[in-house]
Amino acid sequence: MPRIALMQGNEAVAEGALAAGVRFYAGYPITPSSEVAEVMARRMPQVQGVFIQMEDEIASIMAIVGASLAGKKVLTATSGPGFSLMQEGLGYACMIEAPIVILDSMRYGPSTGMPTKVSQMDLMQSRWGTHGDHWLIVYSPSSVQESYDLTIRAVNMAEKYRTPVVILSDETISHLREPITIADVSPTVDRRLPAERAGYLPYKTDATLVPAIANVGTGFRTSFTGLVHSDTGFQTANGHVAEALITRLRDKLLSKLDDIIELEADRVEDADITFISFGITARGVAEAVDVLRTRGKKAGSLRLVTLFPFSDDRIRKAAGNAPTIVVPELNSGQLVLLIKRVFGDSRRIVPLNKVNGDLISPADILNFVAEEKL
Amino acid sequence: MPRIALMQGNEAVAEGALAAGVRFYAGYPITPSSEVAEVMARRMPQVQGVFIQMEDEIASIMAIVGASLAGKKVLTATSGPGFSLMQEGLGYACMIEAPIVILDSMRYGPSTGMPTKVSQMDLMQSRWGTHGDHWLIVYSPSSVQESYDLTIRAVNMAEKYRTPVVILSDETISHLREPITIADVSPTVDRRLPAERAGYLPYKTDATLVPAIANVGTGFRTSFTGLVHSDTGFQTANGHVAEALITRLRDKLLSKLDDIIELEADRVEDADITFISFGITARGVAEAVDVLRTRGKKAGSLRLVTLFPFSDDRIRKAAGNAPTIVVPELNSGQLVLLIKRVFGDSRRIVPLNKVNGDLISPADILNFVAEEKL
Amino acid sequence: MDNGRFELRLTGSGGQGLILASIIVAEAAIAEGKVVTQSQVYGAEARGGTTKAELIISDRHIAYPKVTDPDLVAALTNEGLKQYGGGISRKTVVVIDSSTMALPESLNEEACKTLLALPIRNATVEKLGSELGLNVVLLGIIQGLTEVVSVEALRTAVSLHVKKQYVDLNMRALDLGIEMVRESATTGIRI
Amino acid sequence: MDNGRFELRLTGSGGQGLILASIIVAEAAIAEGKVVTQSQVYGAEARGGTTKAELIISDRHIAYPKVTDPDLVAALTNEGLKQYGGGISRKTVVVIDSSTMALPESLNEEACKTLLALPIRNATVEKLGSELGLNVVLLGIIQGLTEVVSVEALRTAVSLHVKKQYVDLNMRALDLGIEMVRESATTGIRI
Amino acid sequence: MKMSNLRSERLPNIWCPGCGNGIVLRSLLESVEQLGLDTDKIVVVSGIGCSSRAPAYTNFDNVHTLHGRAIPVATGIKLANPDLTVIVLTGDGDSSAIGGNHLIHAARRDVDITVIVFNNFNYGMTGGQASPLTPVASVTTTTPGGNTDRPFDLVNLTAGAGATYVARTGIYFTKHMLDHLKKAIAHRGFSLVDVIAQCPTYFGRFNRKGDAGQMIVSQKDWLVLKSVADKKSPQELAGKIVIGEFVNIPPPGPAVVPEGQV
Amino acid sequence: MKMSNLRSERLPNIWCPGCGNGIVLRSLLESVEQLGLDTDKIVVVSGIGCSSRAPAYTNFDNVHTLHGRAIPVATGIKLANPDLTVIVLTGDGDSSAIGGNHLIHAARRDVDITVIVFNNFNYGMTGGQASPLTPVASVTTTTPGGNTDRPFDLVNLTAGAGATYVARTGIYFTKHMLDHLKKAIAHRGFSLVDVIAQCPTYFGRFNRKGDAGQMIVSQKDWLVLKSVADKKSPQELAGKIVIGEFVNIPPPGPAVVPEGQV
Amino acid sequence: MPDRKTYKIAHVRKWCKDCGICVAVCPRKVFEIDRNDRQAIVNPQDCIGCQMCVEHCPDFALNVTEDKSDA
Amino acid sequence: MPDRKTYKIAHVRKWCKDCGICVAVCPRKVFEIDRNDRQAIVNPQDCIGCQMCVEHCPDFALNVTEDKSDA
Ligand SMILES: Cc1ncc(C[n+]2csc(CCOP(=O)(O)OP(=O)(O)O)c2C)c(N)n1
Ligand SMILES: Cc1ncc(C[n+]2csc(CCOP(=O)(O)OP(=O)(O)O)c2C)c(N)n1
Ligand code: SF4
Ligand code: SF4
Ligand code: SF4
Ligand code: SF4
Ligand code: SF4
Ligand code: SF4
Ligand SMILES: [Mg+2]
Ligand SMILES: [Mg+2]
Repeated sequence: MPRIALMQGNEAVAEGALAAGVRFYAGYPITPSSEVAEVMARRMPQVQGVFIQMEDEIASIMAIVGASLAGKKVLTATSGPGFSLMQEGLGYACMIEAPIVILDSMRYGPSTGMPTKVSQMDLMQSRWGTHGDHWLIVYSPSSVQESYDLTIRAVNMAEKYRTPVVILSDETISHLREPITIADVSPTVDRRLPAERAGYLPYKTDATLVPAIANVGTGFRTSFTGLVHSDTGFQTANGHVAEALITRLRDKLLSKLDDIIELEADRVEDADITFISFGITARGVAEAVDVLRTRGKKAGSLRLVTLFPFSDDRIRKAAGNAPTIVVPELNSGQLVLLIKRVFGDSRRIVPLNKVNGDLISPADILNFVAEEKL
Repeated sequence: MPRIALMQGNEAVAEGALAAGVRFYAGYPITPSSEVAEVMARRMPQVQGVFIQMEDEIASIMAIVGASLAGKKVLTATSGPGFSLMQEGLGYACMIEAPIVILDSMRYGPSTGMPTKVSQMDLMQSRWGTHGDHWLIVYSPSSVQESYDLTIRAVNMAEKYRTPVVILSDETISHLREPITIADVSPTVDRRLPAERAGYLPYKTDATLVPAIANVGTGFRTSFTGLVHSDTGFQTANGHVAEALITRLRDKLLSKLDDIIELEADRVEDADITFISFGITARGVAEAVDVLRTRGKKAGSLRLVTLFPFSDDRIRKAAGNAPTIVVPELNSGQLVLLIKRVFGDSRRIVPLNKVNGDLISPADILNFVAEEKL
Repeated sequence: MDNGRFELRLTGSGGQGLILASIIVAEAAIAEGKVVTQSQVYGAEARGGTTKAELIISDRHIAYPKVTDPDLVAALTNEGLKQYGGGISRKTVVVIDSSTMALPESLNEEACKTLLALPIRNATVEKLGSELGLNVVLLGIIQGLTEVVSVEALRTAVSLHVKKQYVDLNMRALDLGIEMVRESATTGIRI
Repeated sequence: MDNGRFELRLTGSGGQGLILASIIVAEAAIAEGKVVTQSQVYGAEARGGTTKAELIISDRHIAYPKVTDPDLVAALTNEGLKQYGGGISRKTVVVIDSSTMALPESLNEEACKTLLALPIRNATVEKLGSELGLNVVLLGIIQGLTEVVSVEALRTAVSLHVKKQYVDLNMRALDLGIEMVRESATTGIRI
Repeated sequence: MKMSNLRSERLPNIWCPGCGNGIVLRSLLESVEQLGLDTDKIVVVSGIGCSSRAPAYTNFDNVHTLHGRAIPVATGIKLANPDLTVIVLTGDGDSSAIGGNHLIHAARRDVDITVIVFNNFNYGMTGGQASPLTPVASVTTTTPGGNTDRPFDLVNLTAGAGATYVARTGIYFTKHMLDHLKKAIAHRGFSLVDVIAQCPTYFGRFNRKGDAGQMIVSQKDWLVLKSVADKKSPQELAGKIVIGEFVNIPPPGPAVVPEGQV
Repeated sequence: MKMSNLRSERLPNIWCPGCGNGIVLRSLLESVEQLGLDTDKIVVVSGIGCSSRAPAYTNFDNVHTLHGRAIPVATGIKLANPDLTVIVLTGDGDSSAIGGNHLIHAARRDVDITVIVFNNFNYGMTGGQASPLTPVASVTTTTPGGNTDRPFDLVNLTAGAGATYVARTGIYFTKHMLDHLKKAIAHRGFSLVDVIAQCPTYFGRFNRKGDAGQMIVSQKDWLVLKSVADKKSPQELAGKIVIGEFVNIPPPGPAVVPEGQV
Repeated sequence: MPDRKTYKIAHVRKWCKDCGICVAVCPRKVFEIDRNDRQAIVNPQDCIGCQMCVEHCPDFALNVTEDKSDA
Repeated sequence: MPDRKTYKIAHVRKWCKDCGICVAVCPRKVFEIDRNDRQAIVNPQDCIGCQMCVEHCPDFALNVTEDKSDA
């Protein structure tokens, strides 16, 4: 029977991960994500899992990559400064196709900024932080329940597509307590493993474009490298192989957008003004839309649950036809850059930014709409 | 009297830096940037400067930040993997407003990729690699001469605006040898220093929005922190101060676009097809435009010498009115994302990507134009 | 509880157990089938200083999770009230601890629904022997004032958070709070 | 030199000094007021293996800096020619070292302007006592074949790159190369 | 202690009641004063942590850097201007966890900076997690069942890396602390002092070490002077930590900053 | 040596003629064979560098990671599956420069992995720059006037960090190398072997060490067995490097993987 | 005890955090944490000027100087 | 010397890089680098089967086994 529990966002991420089968956690404390480590330190021994506090965030991401190659489902959690340090390892995980999940709980930046204040300033970094062409999945929870659910989904997607998945949360959700419903069992996905040793080519793929790579220690003798590699797993500097690899890494995700992308539209059909937002900001939007509607203003909301891959097409379709689109976010304007690209000149795109460490409240939105005469 | 010398791109960066007054270099070797360090190891002692090989790229960027605070003009050089590791330090330099210059010579990525092959895959990373809202200047040379000249400019801009400046070069330019003209003296800019100790507030700014911070060891007793800080330099969690700081860090660059942005337009006025490109790719474009013109096709080129700040307006204006815009780049499509935003639906924007480790040659462009019937 | 929604803010200094108090009310409310969101402010990374804990209790989904229009604000320090007194309106019941707090200049009966000064700390020390239980006394006061959760639910929630040997003490603390409200109603020690 | 532009490619194995050779030609060309771009291929990060050095010499600005339409390709190893023989056309003079290379199957007189097989290594060892100077002999051959730079400019450029005691040897190497071309012209040992 | 070296306008400091950091800070200010250093030429550099807030209370140039990165910044400053006295104030986590590599490399290079570790056996700032110096069996928020990782011995670590001056002291022993801070700062070359401080809020509370006063006075019991320890058996020293000077190699010549590269 | 453990289809290897890496690789394969390990349960992990290409020539699971990051990956693998024998093959730069922090922390935690350092005193892969193990006065591309930074002594460094097995050997002494690799791999807990290899292409050439054959044979002159060295004075040992076993602390109990956290 | 020195104990109230360290280190029980959890100077006359409290106060809240006022 | 053992030296030409290490380590001068800079086995009959060359060949190019063919 599903049970209801009051949890903090960070706890929900940890419990969601455990429910999804995560049995290895490596991390380094940092506000506002540290509670994930603290919960894992307590919980892992109870489920015969491994908790290890590493010497830094670089070691943390590399340790989960190692554990992932050894067959574990894995998680690490951090915030901006640690996420910056993890970027090289993140690209490595993309390249060798190691299923890993990273929580980045956003705080105010840049640099150490304001460690206990909320922001949504790592949005673009979550897509472009590491060097080189790469693709990954980024989810954005906006509640504690979703922190739990999306973590399960993140783990499953990481396994299914052998890709890093980032959960881009924030200080508010990390520390918010809400009652959540926990199912007895959660749907889990396990990575596909190769059937037999004969003819085993770790990076050879079928139509799914996702390789069935053996876990280390199971007799398949796989070779992993962050260098460009052929189906054999061995390095090559062959341009054709490189192009094929990089293209497959893209297409294995971009060809599965139906499965990966979740957008939540609310009353956009007849809207005159639609808000496009993500994460905690969508909560203020939801309330503001209610109020606007009661005031007779046709408002709607599109919430990006999946931030990346970012599909211009899907967002265009899901957003409805409101002539005015407002993009509220807790940064100086990042999502709005993408939204502008999506809609070209066809709509009026209005950024609404707050960078003082507080949330965008329903009142902020209502005032903005009034002031800007939207 | 100006002299002419045959130099590699990397050597030109090192010599340009020396000409600009750089007297401190800290770095960690990595292909294809290592020659910068090697030249500096030889040259620095000759000019009473400091060369130090650090234990990694994190230490390298932090060491140049330290030396910069002590009053030196500074440089480090790296490539993708090292640039990823420098991201946290880069954000710190943005926040404390330390003038530093970083060369990122792009190789094929992600991860270790193909170390000796060219790419332009770190474009978006150069803007968004570190966490938190931040702004910086990114220049892109397309020749050895420009490697020299832009390095001087980068150093000057870093000093003038107290900001990190990234020189986004690539493997080809780094290793290309071309004759360059070297002036006897180059125009140099020195950071503004505070006049007197009385009433000294390190982060208080005038209309320039650039603070006149004292170098350490000069009796002003400055306090630096990557936390949000007030004019005093001391940390605060005050939301108003945070907002003012982050906004000033933006505006100190965005209000000086005339000084910072350089775009090179070639025959765009009457063009039917305009190529927008940067760095080494612009060289192939230049030749292709010549050929197209000789064939009677009205082609033009816009080369982004300054990549960031990225001004939609300026690019829109500089690009002319060609109905078709082709964006060739050595990645899976990064600049084209920005160009799409700039032009909305008003033009046909066509990406031309090459991701096999080779350059986009004039023939590639001509073939593309033919095949796509542009 | 306007249209099925109740917004509570507790403020004071770190270590007074206000966050825990808000969690206990949250759990009691959940046990009664309510929806809640609980949050708090973190100061600079170092400890001490002023804190605030917030709780919204509602019959239905709560979109924006932070208190904007509090039904009850309870402050245990002047600094807390100063920093986190925002949003107090004619609908707000304000409780202050008269044992440690001066009468707030900025606040008066006009600015809120009720302004109640109770000697919370003194009463706690006097009746329970020490400051331990201060936050549970406050819980009693909240219950007494608002009945946003039932006493039974609150008792259960409290007992889930304390060691066996302290259950009794805490039940007495709860009762003390409820009693203080009752008394204040009869004696009318409103400001 | 078509319309004031000359494209040169040298290929062989690491350590033969081909990159240096291309740089020397570049410097000689610059001294004569030309514009150049010189580049090379790097193999995997480890050493050895096949290399290529490229040089474009032009009267005016060079846009695209890599060789696409070579005027001269000189190969010192079969592997080099195989990997980097691309772009050879009817305008290309191809030189191979007949002392170490087999006659390339893919290439014939038809496919290029001239196909010249010279015993470069053998001649070097024989006349100069060792392989040292092989790349300078090649420089002489290039000069002799194309006169893209003057002998004097080349001599100066070479001497800037060698220690005093080796200047003589290198001048002899240069002469040897030039001589080999002259001889081949008279003896006609074209393939 | 000269109050002018303290930014008293910024007091009270942000540390918890009874936190040991202020005691180390005081000792630092005292040592700088006693050494007669030119206060215009002192730069105090720190990373991130409670302890790393200390420099901002000094009236010297001070640089609060990133977590673990004080040492490379200090290295940059020192090499850029060898006239300066460069002092790093850092935590046990800052210096030995995320900053461990910079620590050993600075020791190896023998760059002339002084590193003062405010060692409270845990990560105070982030809420009391284990650090690489947390003793075995100690309870922290990330070792709820007691720490099972072995800690570093900072003295052995930095000595093994080539440090030319290494000492350990404790905040109870203010005279001892002052003496060793002075010697470290005066040392030409890399110097480190491991100062046993205290975090009553987390480490003390989780491990039932009593209140701040009890914690500090208890140092008398579990810190042993090296001169005394040298005469004791390992069994007698079990559970104790030895304080004193462990490495003190005078610089070979006049040059103390790595010069060849300079 | 069993050829089946070598991926002979990938030969010739990418290393330069005379590079010492192949000799260490052979010794590793030999030691694994002599120890009778289950080759399905061996994972070889490396960072980036010439030496870090070695794992790809073994017919075991192998993971070529990032520069300096082999050890945390190996740690993750070992903790995730303690049945595996996890061996890190790394360069002097990979392990002691960018990877230095992971090295000391693995030693501290005593995680049961074996680290084999292919020590050629420079960064081979990037063209012969100095590493933290480059001897003083040696010429490299970043120390054109001779190195002035002091090198680490890997034995002291890892012993200081708490390693329970540390040895040093040289590629000339193939028997000695094999013995110590075997002991290291068999050791329960963290073990490290510093193998003096050679890079004739850069370090040898820049420092006029002769050709590959001369370089290898010369190890007879400048490597000294610990048993012999113990009887010599520091002066007699000047310019020499001592090889042998330096630390060998048997594990305390049955548990070798840090367990409390596990 | 005519020649016994006496000492002035200065306490900066606004910097003091009532941590009790001075209470613990003072050999003469000069300080106390009172029933309001506040540091109090209860036996100033017993002070022997040893500076233990000054050197151990983490908040720079104490200063002990010889009292020369009667001299 | 009727009972002196003889050895077969197998050399994998395509793996050998002619580095000369075998030449340097062989106690019996079995190998040589010839005038074409190539490794050559010149005195196979002198081999004593010490394995020095095998263990020091970085390229796995040598194998020395006892020659039992006459036995
Ligand atoms: C890159 C990065 N990772 C993590 C953190 C979070 N963090 C801040 S301080 C700290 C530990 C501080 O411990 P220590 O150095 O011992 O200082 P203390 O607070 O105990 O004085 C951590 C993990 C950070 N700020 N940056
Ligand atoms: C983050 C990062 N920085 C730098 C490099 C470049 N790099 C590759 S290998 C190497 C040094 C290798 O030296 P060592 O570990 O001694 O190995 P060797 O090649 O000598 O065997 C460097 C600096 C890199 N790949 N990644
Ligand atoms: S948390 Fe610990 S270390 Fe930090 S200020 Fe408080 S007592 Fe000091
Ligand atoms: S460069 Fe040095 S280490 Fe690398 S393969 Fe060549 S000889 Fe070996
Ligand atoms: S030690 Fe200082 S801060 Fe603590 S109680 Fe005494 S005077 Fe106050
Ligand atoms: S100086 Fe000594 S005796 Fe006097 S109050 Fe302070 S600690 Fe007590
Ligand atoms: S040692 Fe091996 S690779 Fe070197 S020459 Fe001899 S057989 Fe060839
Ligand atoms: S086995 Fe010994 S004697 Fe025989 S060839 Fe090899 S090294 Fe020489
Ligand atoms: Mg600490
Ligand atoms: Mg090396």
